Amino acid sequence: MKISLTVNGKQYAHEVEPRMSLTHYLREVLNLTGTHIGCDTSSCGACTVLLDGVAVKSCTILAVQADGCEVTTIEGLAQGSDLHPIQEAFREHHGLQCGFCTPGMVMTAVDILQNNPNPSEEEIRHGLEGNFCRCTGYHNIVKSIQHAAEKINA
Amino acid sequence: MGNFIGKSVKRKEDVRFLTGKGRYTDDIKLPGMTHAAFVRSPYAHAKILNIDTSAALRAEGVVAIFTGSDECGNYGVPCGWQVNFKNGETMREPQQPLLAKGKVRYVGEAVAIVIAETLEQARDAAELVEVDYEELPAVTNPKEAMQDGAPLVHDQWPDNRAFDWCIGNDRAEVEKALASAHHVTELEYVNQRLAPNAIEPRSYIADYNVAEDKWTLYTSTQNPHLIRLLLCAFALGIPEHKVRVVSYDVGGGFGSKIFHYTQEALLTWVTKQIGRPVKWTADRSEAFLTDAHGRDHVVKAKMGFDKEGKIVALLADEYCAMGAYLSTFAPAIPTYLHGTLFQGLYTTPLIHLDVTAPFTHTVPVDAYRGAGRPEATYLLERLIETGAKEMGMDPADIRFKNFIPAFDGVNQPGYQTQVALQYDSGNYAPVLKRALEMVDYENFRKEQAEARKQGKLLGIGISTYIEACGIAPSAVVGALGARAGLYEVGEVRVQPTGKVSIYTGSHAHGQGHETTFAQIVADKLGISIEDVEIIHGDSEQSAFGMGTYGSRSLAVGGSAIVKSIEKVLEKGAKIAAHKLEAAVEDLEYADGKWTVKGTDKSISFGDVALTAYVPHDYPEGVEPGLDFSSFYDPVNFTYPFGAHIAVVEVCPDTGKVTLKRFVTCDDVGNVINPMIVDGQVHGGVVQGIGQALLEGVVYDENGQMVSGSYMDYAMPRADDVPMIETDRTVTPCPHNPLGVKGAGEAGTIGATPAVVNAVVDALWHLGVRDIAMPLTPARVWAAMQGKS
Amino acid sequence: MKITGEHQLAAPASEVWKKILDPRILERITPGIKTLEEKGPDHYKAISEVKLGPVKGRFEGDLFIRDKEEGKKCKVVLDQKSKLGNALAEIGMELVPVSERETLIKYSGDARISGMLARMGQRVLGGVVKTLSKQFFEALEKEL
Amino acid sequence: MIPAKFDYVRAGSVSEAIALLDKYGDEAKLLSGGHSLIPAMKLRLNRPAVLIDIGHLSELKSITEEGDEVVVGANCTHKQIATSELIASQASVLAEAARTIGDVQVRNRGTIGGSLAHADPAADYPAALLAAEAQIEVEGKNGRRKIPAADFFQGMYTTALADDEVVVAVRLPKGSQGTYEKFFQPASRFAIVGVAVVKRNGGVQVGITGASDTPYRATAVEQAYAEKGVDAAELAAEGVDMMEDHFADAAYRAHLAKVLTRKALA
Repeated sequence: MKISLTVNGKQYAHEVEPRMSLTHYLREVLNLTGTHIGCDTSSCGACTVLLDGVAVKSCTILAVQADGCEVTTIEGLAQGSDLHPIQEAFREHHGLQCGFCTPGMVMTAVDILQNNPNPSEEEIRHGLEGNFCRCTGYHNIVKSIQHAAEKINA
Repeated sequence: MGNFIGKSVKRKEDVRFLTGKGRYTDDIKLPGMTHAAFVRSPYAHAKILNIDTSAALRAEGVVAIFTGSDECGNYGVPCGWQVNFKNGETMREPQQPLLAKGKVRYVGEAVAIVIAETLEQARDAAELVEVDYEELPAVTNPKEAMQDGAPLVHDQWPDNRAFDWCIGNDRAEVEKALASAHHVTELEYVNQRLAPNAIEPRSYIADYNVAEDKWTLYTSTQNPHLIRLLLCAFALGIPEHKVRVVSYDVGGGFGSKIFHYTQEALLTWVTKQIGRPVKWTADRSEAFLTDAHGRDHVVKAKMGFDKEGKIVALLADEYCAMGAYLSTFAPAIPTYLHGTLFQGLYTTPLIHLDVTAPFTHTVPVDAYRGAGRPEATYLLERLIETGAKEMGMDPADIRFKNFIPAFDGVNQPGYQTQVALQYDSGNYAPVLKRALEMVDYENFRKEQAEARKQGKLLGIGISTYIEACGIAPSAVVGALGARAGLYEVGEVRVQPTGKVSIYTGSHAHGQGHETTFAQIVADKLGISIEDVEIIHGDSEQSAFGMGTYGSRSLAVGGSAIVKSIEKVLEKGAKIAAHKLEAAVEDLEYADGKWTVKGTDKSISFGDVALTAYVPHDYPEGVEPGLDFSSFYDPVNFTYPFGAHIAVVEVCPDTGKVTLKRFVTCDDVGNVINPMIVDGQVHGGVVQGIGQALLEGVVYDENGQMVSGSYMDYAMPRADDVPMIETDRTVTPCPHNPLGVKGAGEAGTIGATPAVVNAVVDALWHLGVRDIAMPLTPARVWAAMQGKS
Repeated sequence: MKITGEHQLAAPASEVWKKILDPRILERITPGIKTLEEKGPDHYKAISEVKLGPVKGRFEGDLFIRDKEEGKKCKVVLDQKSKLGNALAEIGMELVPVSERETLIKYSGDARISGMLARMGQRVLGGVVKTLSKQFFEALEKEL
Repeated sequence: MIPAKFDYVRAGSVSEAIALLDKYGDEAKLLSGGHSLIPAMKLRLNRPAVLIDIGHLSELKSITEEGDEVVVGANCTHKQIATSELIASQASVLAEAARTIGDVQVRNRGTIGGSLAHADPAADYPAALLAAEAQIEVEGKNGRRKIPAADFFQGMYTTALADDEVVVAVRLPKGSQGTYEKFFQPASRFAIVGVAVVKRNGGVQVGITGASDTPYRATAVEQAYAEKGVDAAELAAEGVDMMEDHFADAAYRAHLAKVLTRKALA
């Protein structure tokens, strides 16, 4: 089936099998391998991207469902060599270790701050309920998002 | 010397991860690459009567299908550690076949591999493979596996016993001491089976190049060189110099990616058969079924005290599951990495542990973050805490009473334990004092009493721990049964421009080696951290290596690099002396240059490097080049320690535990990058909390895993945990050049008993003495009703 | 997994017995069963299609009626295989007359499932059995 | 994880979706947000031959007032419901439930229609709909009909929805203000037990999910409330068979039903 969509500002059109997930489309067809797969049950959040501006789990969306949509992945967040303030904050505050859950965490953080520019620690933790990290204990991820919020609001 | 050691330098590796440019194995695509899918056993134990691949072979895109009756069925992966029975007999070691032959022994064991052009086709075809089984009874609990009449995992061993083992003082002597002790605390519990759950599932690509007759294996492993050795010399018997093993970015390991898995060997065999690259990446469901699990001990333990609260004896009997086969490190976990920690931080004069390790109809059990040491700490800390409470003593006081007095390993000798190890250096009281101060222990009891009046259930739990890490001194682990030495390799290649490439045999999968190691090098050489590149994870780049586990990278791998840097500086000094027309003894090295003492005559590191590679004007008898490799084999383990304190609130209506605070004071020796060490502690603590409150692999009575997905296996999320409050003391390791001890596992080891102690503390006045992990609300509530 | 329960029907035991041992009726009232084909005395080839929310699968295998005591009790053994996993259920049924026109069916047994079905379905299996047995008895009532 | 092969059709309207359902019969499944269906298909627990996508139909995406009712389109996402001002002021019990579903990403994508048709016994909406005495509006070949929530949920994953019918909306009586108390299953984030309470005209209406194979109205609690007040919560599990799993046995679920009902009534 033919789909066309915008990913990180670029137009794409491809013939895909209906059963191909959006994650597989990004990874296998567009070679955007920053979006990861960590589970089978829409639980871990490693595959989080923005679909028409909101965070979704791309492993639970078929590529054909994204036809006509706008997708932003981790690769599309930085402006050239300037990291997005959330990426910058993760680096500054050691919000990542192995880096595998990181793209999903960052994309979820974008959604959290879009909806709530000044989240409390509790609101951030609640906002991350759909993302597993096994390395950081979440401590520095939460701190990173707190600092990103300050930076964005400054 | 320099400006980097001890600083929270931001990580060099982060930009690639933050921009989606990490290179994990599943991100790699090779031309002509095929995809593999497995046909897995739905039964925990069954005879394979017949496998019919005919329909699958006809399916679209199928390249090949192999089963246990093909040649690959003759190969298996080895175990890397030998434990002998108490009577001296060698442990029983079944071959762990690449594909099951004749019988399956756990749910998920692979019976066939299907190779196809696309992953979709491989999956579709795998469904068409028809396997006839005759289901047989299964046993998954290690204690039940040892009962008469239990189903046998391997027919040739009629009692399921892989080995038995003991350590410590004479059992009779320990029993006698217990019999005459003032008070004996006894606990029976299960240290439950855990699934490690690195968020990146395991992934492998094997690629055979016919023209060169060479293999490349891309693998999400923690130790590429070790995999190459096991793969070549033991699993397949192929020449090691013809095999390159590459492990770029790895998405977490926690032990589960140490081991040589059957899929690595099988794919390496398959690629040559089909003449094309082949990839397999586990689904999370497959990860639950096939990644080696951790823990799974059934324990009965006694601790005896005198009337002052001094421990007089410790005795434990444990059934420790091995699973259906022996994984790479498996036999070492409940023995040498467990029993040797029974001294803890205490002066216990008499200790005895008896271990029985049975096979069970489950995936193999092996090292998981802490590996044997969390289980030892859990046992000690639950016993001493319970003992204190039963005797009406303060749980903090009783620990102070029993601590081994301070020793630095230089002026005072290391502490000789009753269980084989000699601790390097330790000063235990300050970590607990500091943690108590941080949590304001004095006031907590008042707060707790006040809260109780208002119907709130607050609890505080202490845990102190010691671990043996920096695995490991070859001589020691050799004596303990390791089939290989465990040194590390560090190569320093100074480029002609003075830039430095470091090749390490250890491997980073979240620990930040590219930063920490660069800090050490930049610091010691007095150069910019940007001028240092750390290269790891490729068997053709680093000469050799033992990989990363057991909190060994910095203590062993870092020390190997330091050794090479010393050699670089020693040779560089000769070149500098020649150029400066001075004697080597008259030079001093600082800020990246050699200076003739008392003068302003100097030569920079970069100029010396260039001279070494363009040796026109060069000292006689000195070889060109500036490139050194060192093997560092430590004389002992390192022994980090610490104190963790959890504060919890238990909901009186539902039994739900809320973690209010978690405080740590760890001593990991010298610290190179405090930011990274804190990060390791945070992550470790939360995994430890996971075991206490949430995690556990559950099998049903037929050996089916009923917690095989994130819908049924609970792990900590951001809103399950508070900020972790950390502090440190520093007791340097006396025997490695960096004075470091290791921090990767500390958090996990300390956290679990602290949380359980806190919950029991909250409910002690209701008569609750113990609750089985994980402490689900249902279990806590049942305990509150007197039903535990 | 243990399966136990009871259900009271407004029919004499003899009638209930006749109905539940009639393969045509059994085929009709057992949730999921598509066809029951006689292979021998008290032995049928069963093809079933289970459709329950997220799960839909075709099962094939045998159904045996064992340990029959005319009008009183029997044991139904259902051995089914599918791509999702296999299921083996052995359920004893006992008919206890309550009055001349009422019968209590007591059933108890054990079900073993394997494969993906066991892993993903275990948490809901108890509820599934409940829902299916409800459907079975409702259908049986209609036959009486 | 990759689903088995299927064909994908985008329906241009509800009536087209119904025609397609009729055409493909048993082989077809409707796709809206896909957050219940796609995971099951990836695990190959389900393998429909055709997916009929209605997710983009804007006619099902609105939240409006019609007379005494708030009408929530089937394609409304959980997030839309959790943040709608109309629902907050007229049917807050639904927003309370929506807020607890899954996680941020799931709420951004999952829809109420999909969730209801799926009928997971531990889903959150059923409790709220029972307590609100809502109606589920469905459309099929023979036109539209409204099914009271109490009749809609028939068992585990089993509803009154016929094979050719589409859930088009949920109708809640205005004034369905209430609370939803949920005890999370820590892995799946579904409800071990969830209790919704709507207080109306001096009485209470209580819906309970997660506890049993079917969500239920705790009528015993409702009847006793006038006399006993919050103590009526003790009857929350009366006559109901509780589910069991490794997170909670039957006794604990029954206990939770009482505790949460008490909390929701207070």
